[in-house]
Amino acid sequence: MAEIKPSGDNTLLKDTISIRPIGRVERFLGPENYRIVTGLLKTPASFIGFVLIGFFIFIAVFAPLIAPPLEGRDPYQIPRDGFSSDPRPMGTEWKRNRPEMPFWYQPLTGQTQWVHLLGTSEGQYDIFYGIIWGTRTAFFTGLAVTFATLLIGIVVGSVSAYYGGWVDNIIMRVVDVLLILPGILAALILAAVLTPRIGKSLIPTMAALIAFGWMGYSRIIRGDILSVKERDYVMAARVIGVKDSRILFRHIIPNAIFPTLVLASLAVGEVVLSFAALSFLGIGTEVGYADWGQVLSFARNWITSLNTYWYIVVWPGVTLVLYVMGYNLVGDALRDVLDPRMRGRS
Amino acid sequence: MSDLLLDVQGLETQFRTPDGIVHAVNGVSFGLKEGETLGVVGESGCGKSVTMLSVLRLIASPPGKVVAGKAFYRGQDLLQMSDEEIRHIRGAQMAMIFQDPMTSLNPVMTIGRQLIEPLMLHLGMNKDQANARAAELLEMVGIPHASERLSDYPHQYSGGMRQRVMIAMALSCNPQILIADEPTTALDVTIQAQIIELVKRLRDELGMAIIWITHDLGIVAGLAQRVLVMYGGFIIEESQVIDLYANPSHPYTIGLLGSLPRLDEIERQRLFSIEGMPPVLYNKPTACPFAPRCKWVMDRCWQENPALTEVSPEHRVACWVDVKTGKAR
Amino acid sequence: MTTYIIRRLLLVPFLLMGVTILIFGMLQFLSPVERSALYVRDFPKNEKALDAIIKRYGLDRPMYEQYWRWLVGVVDVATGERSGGILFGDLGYSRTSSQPVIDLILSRFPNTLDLTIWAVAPVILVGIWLGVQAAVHQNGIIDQAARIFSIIGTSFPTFVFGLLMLMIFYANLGWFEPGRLADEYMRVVNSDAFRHYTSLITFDALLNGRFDIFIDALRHMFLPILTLSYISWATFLRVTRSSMLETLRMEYVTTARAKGLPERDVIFKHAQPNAMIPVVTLAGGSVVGLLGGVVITETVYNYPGIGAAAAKAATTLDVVTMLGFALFNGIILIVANLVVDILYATVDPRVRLS
Amino acid sequence: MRKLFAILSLLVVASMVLAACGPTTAPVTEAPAAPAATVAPAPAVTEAPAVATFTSKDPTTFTVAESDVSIDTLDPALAYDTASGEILQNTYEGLVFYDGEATDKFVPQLAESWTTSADGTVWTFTIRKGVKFHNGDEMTAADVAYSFQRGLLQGGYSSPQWLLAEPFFGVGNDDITMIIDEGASADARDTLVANDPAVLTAACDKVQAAIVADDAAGTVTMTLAQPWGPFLATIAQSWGSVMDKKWVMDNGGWDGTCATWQNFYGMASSDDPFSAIENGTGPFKLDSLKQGEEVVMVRNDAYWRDPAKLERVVLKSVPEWGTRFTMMQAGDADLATVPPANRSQMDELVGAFQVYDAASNTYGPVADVCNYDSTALAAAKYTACAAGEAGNGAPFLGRFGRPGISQDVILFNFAIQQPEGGNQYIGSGALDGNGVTPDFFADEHIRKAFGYAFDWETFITDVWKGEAVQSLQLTLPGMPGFFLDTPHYALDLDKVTAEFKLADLDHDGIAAGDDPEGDVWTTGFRVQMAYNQGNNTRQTIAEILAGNLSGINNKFVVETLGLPWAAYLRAQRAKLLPIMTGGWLEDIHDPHNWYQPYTTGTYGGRQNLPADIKDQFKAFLDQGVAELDPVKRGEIYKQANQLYYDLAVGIPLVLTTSHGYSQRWVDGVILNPIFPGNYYYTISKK
Amino acid sequence: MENTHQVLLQVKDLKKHFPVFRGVFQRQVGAVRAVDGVSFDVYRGETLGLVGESGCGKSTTGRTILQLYKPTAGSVVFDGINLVTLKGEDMRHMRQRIQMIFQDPYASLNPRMTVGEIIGEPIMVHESAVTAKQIEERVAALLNKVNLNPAFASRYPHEFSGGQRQRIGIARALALKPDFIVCDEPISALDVSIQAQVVNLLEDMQQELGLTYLFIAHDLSMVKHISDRIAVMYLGVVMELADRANLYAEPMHPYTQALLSAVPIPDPRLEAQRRRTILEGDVPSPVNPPSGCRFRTRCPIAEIGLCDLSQPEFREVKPGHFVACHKVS
Repeated sequence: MAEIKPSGDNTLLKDTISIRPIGRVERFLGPENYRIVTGLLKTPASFIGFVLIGFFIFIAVFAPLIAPPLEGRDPYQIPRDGFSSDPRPMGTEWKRNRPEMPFWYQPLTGQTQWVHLLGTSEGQYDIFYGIIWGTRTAFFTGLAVTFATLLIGIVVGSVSAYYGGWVDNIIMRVVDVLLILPGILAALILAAVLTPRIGKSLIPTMAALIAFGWMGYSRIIRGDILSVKERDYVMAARVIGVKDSRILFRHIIPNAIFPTLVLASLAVGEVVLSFAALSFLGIGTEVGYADWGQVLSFARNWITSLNTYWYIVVWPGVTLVLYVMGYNLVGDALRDVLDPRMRGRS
Repeated sequence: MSDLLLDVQGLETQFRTPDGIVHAVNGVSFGLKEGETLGVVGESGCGKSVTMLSVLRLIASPPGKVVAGKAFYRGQDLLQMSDEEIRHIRGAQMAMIFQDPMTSLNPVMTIGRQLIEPLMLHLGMNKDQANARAAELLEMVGIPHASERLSDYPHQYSGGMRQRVMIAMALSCNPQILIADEPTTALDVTIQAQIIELVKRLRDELGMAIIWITHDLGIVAGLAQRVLVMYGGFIIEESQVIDLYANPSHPYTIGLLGSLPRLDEIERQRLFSIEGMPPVLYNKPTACPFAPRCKWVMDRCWQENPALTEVSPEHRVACWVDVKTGKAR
Repeated sequence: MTTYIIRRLLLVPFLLMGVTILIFGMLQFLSPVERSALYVRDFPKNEKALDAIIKRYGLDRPMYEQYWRWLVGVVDVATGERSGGILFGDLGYSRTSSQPVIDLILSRFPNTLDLTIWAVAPVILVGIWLGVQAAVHQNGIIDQAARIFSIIGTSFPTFVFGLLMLMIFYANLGWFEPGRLADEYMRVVNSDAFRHYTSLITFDALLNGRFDIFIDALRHMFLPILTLSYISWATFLRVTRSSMLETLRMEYVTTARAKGLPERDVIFKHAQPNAMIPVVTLAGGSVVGLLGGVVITETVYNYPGIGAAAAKAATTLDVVTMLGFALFNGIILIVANLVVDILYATVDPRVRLS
Repeated sequence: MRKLFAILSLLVVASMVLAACGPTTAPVTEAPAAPAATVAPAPAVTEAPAVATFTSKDPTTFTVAESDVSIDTLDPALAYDTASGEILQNTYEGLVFYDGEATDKFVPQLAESWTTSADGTVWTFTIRKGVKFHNGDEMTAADVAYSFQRGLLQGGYSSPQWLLAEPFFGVGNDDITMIIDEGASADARDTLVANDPAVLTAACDKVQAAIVADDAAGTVTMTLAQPWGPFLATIAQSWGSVMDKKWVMDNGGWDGTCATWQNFYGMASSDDPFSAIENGTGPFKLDSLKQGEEVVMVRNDAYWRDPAKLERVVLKSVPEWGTRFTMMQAGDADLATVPPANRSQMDELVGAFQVYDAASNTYGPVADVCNYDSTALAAAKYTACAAGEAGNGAPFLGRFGRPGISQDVILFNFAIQQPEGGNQYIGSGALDGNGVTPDFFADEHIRKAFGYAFDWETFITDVWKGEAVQSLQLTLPGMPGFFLDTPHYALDLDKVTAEFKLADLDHDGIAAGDDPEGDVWTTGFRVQMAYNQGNNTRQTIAEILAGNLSGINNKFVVETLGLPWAAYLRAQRAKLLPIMTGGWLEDIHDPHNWYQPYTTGTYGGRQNLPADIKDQFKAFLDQGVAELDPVKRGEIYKQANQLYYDLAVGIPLVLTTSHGYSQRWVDGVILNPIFPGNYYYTISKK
Repeated sequence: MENTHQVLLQVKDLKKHFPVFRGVFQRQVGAVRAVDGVSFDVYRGETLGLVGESGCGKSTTGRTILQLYKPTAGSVVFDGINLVTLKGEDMRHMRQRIQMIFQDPYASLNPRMTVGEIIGEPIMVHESAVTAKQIEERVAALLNKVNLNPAFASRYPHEFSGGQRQRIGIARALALKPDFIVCDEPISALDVSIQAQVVNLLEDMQQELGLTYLFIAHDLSMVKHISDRIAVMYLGVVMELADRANLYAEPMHPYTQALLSAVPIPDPRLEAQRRRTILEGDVPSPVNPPSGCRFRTRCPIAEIGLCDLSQPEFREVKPGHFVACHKVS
């Protein structure tokens, strides 16, 4: 074949990379993460999920404009119009503790009277305020719990994976032990022992959810680090003489952490459900605090009379369900994207 | 046509992917004679496996789909058959073995159970008969203490042994055609030699036709009678084996042969390299898919996709250029 | 295989010890007075009696000493009687339900077990069946419907779901009652004529040949089962589906098809057994989920199980009772996980034979 | 100290027709129903067939859905909670029993008759013959005497026996240990046993001398330390139950001798063999007891009167209101505990109603409901059917209007304790606008100002939806010493201002209003008013006070603070709380049972009442209880009322009125608010 | 062979055993003897090919030489310095001179770093004085050298095809101007047409920069093409070492003979004439290697009483031709 003399000029081939065009975002995120992100954005369900979450972020950010707080009062304390246990229907007039009318109300409704838009709950707490300001509580508790559990999970998981051996063994057994108690029961107990010590507030519940919420993350991050640790590019970094610390922070963690981060961001929604469950069991915030779990718990005794009092269940219920569903929609798509890794986690 | 055991005409298969529709097989036609060994050669992604899976209707759908073509087996179009009908062809008339013997066997089933399945299904044997036959088959493919090893699980077998089991399973119902999809790629070279020897022996004994898919031109040289070379979902060269190696006529085939170092080379020669990379076709190509990498490329190549044309008896090439002269054909 | 099981078994005492330490750690949030419920039944009636109890049971001693006492109890030198001692089954006294925690647990647990068994069964069967169907017909009607249903289901707070079910199926339709058993049947069950083989009413009813009682028990358990399982089966579905999808992509499935096996055999003989391997692992986690779920479910449906008792203890901050439950749950789950591990080894020959 | 659960039970007050079940919820009452329709509950207020009959699926079993069934103890001498009381009242019996719905009239039960000596100190009861305990033993006079002796000797300080101890040992001697070592060994058996055996024997002898059985004559003679006006009321409750001496001894109880009694003193439920078994003479026998789950009683067919109409009574614990509600709707529960807050849901489903008539002191006739107005309050929601008109056919019977037997009182701490590290509830602990001084409430004007600052009207309409009346005094309607014209506090913001200006908290002799150096009026104050978490009524009380006071002067800050129950109780006992709400559910319908706890007893202690005030009340109590003439008693308690008002020791809040429901097929319920539960003997179902 | 015969790397009796844990208490019950006494020299400027079937320990040898695995025994002397005894920073500095090219071009590049960062990283970590600008320039030069457009420095690895990624890997290895590069199967994951590109590039770089390669591969023909000398490994030990021509012309070890005969040659005429030595069975487990000669269980000429008793010495049978076989004299 040596006699064959080709004639064409192929130097242009040098400038061809990639089979398909690759955008800036993809380049920034890297292929695996990009696959996760596009996977999420391309699924219609998860797109709806993002829209829902965005909507709630909007409400949380503009809460003071949507529902102006009572002068001189803690805005997270739901304004209470009287003391009666019977809920009052939507559109009922404010009698006491009437907050300022929000700017949007009159132009939008044409009404001049600021009313209980969504009615009042048992104890005359305004449901509208509870929902609007509760959005902030939902994000705050969700973010705080998620951030804390994530932080603990990452630190513990990284230590476990990085040091291996006995350290790993002991940490993982501790994780096993913590996982033995059903989450809700464990959180319930911790919140119950903490509440008499520090009073009713968000803190005991959050502390309990944090204390028993980090194990999943540490397991995942540990597994990811262990698998990334074995990748060739980590070995390649050692070959070129990169220091251990740089290997960990530049090569291992950036490649191991993303799925955990995405997972964690979705757990922000779950926290609300836990809060609602614990509120139902009587472990929650002080009465009247703008927390959806509590607003919904106000409704617990009226759910069986929905024909009359539907609004006290429906509004907080729908809010909470939509909020959680937002995350669940994204999460469901994520599970498909991350598939094998997600196995075993509900 | 009647002498063809298998006659594939105009086969087209596509896959739906997140990036678009991949045109994996783009109108492939070929025939297989009784008792013939046909080598199908090409690089990964050239459509060689998909072609064969399409013929047996084993393409996962979705995402894959056979969009056009016919595949006659003894005059019956496999692609038009009912599911029930094709089931009786698969395993019984046309058997297939795969690249990775590790994953081709069901890990939670004993070897014996997997072996007797086609026997009971296609040959109507009862369990005892099937078990006895399974032991014979294992013996036939050279597995020592065959009857004892029937109750083992795949993970207790070595890679080469597993591929032997696969062959035994494929041949258990005396099929007319054995389709081997890169069956030795995952194996070491000495094991590969064992398997090839085994297949040659069985071919001689049983007389079935073989379609051997591989990227290794070396294997084909020693095994096949006729060779198809595929690129970008097209057959770009088809020839008797001797003729192909003596007179490769497509620039790709030439490049491929040139890029292989030969064990028997004496003086070190610089390898002939094909620049660029094989295409993934998101659109059905209107030009020659090899044109971007071709050193003989001319204007026509960019405008029209050449069809297979006979350049010498039983030697057909899809190229506008006569590489011997460097001019248009 | 044996080695594997022995290794798992050896781990159990360590896990148990870990659980006890964890629980005891939480006890330290209580004041010595409250901790006295670990040993004595009544609230001490005056300060002196209180001091005596704190001293007698060492409730003011260093933590490790208290832990030891908590494990083995305190033996009265004079009478030789032991009080406390979780190792001897004394989990303390439940002041909210006026009986020893262990008695409470033992009287309630069969009910919860009965419920969980009946809840797990449909979870596993329905979840797996749907999961397989969803995978086989990916993006088909079953797949989409199951997915939508599970997303909506998992977005609902359990108690809202439960009370809604109660309103619809009990108050309005009168089909499924809350509670354990109709009073007339409860009378039969409590009588001597009814033999208690297992303590689980459904099974005992069948063993006694009382089909009417069996049906009534199931009728009472229907809504709790539904509520308990609606999240779990979604999980099972999802895991089965993804595992099945992955399995269906495996080459041995293609091999099976290439052998000419009917699609039914390909799916149920070849793919499904392999797809079940991760599902088995999930089963352990699902027991965890169910035991957590009974807390709210049993409360809503007034089902006399340990969950309802735990919820009541929680609302009244009866921590000793709750810790008793936690410990008990821990033991149950360790056993459940062990069973799952062994099951896992049985399902997967690669684990079994290595 | 005693009957602490009553503090929890403010809500009970609400629907108090019967004296309550669980600590936080209200009981339900029952009454005969007019014939009407449907077994399946009709959805809400729908049109019903013209003639309807209400019949139960199972007419022999009576099911009650309670919020909790947990029985403290079934030992009649020790039981002091309503849940235990309900079981005891149906299984055990005493010498006398309430006369129907009356709280202060008594009829013979195990006593056939009784006589009283002229001075009112010696009571002789003739014991009914032919009465058998559930185990078949014959009841004798000796059993009666033994039961009372046993109670007095082994009851202990935390038991209801203090109610009997006072008549037998004298006012203030509320436990046997008071006559042994002045209460030093109260509730502490170890300490008691260490006393001189002679003293112990003497105490026992004293008890046995005071209660003497004459088996031959079939009488029991009781000699009191002084005349005791409400003596029959005292023995009519469960702590007056008669036990079988032989059975008690067989089961390891006290053998009736003075040598051993101290070993049984102050028993805890855990070492009491009788805490979960019963052997009374009552119309029902305990069938099974599953704590927190259910209690089943079955009919005593050997009852000395006609056997009960119900075969079986099942008390189910159903903590979730929604579940109880659906059980009522489905007709599976005959009665259910309805929290006041959830009454409006039940109200919609009321098809017949009955209203209490204060004049006759009874409930009026049952009337079918023809119109329901959800905006009205209480019984005014319903319009009775005219003659011949068909009712709405709704399934429940509602009952309204009888004043309850418990009330809450705002209590001030006269000397707030300040442990090391300060007391968070009084802020800085100084008169600097950021706290209060420990003697803040020792100033009478401050207390009065707070009294005038409470808004009864809001409280009654908002919280109680009209189903409460202002409580004017500690005594309840119908008691000696109850007068409608008693002076009382009412919302008067001008007077609040005036009283604050009269106060002199810096003790410089100049009233705050004129004090140039500044006093409470100018500096203001900040104080925390705690309530037990979950008790929304108390939270509201605190919020109403806080709102009105800050309206007067924005430097007056009352912070409302929810505390967990245990923390609340602890702070209260340690006398840390500057201002609190104290509730009481009466044991016997008598003013003594109110003044004792609120002045010299439990709450007086928690208020740190100065000795001189306590002594003044003690004098009234001694006098009042020993006086047999109701009119004279009335006068004595009237003076006590006046003193309580003048000093503003506490501010009584409201008396709630009854509001209860049952299925319409339930018949024969006796609606006596003092009953700890239902008396099932008279109840029947259609 | 114009080698100056100046030894750059001397591997002596190198062993790497991986412990095996079993049982209830996870005690060490044995070891995978991945490398079990390997000795060879690598001369400056040459390419030493290391060939063997999967599991024979060739990759482990490469990595142990690089001290990525801590050797169980033996020494690795590089330019007079025993790498085994080097610790921490010293070893890190030494890495500038010894580099590696990995098998899997998809796994060996950190997906979160740009090509520029990947290639610049070795420069950055070793040369503290260098500025970002200088790094950029050097990266551009390196990209040019491996025939990639320097403009791609800001791109991420996943945008490149396999062959291009392998070039990036090569550029990274060259960044520090090393003396010695371990090429760990650098082409086996690539398509046939791409393999030649990479091999040619490696050859060009060697010529241009005077590099020394240890070229590890299972593909005998490619190894033979690129190497000056070839070592054949089997079960953790080197069986034969000779220069390329000698090894092909006169393979002495029966394993080498079998290996050579198993490699298919892309020439049908030749293939038809070849006589194959087919080895029986599979490679035994490295946990329990056969006694004596490792190869005796599959050896066609093994002699009981000789080969199973002692491990044959690895000796120089002819100048530059080493063999470990009892039967070779």
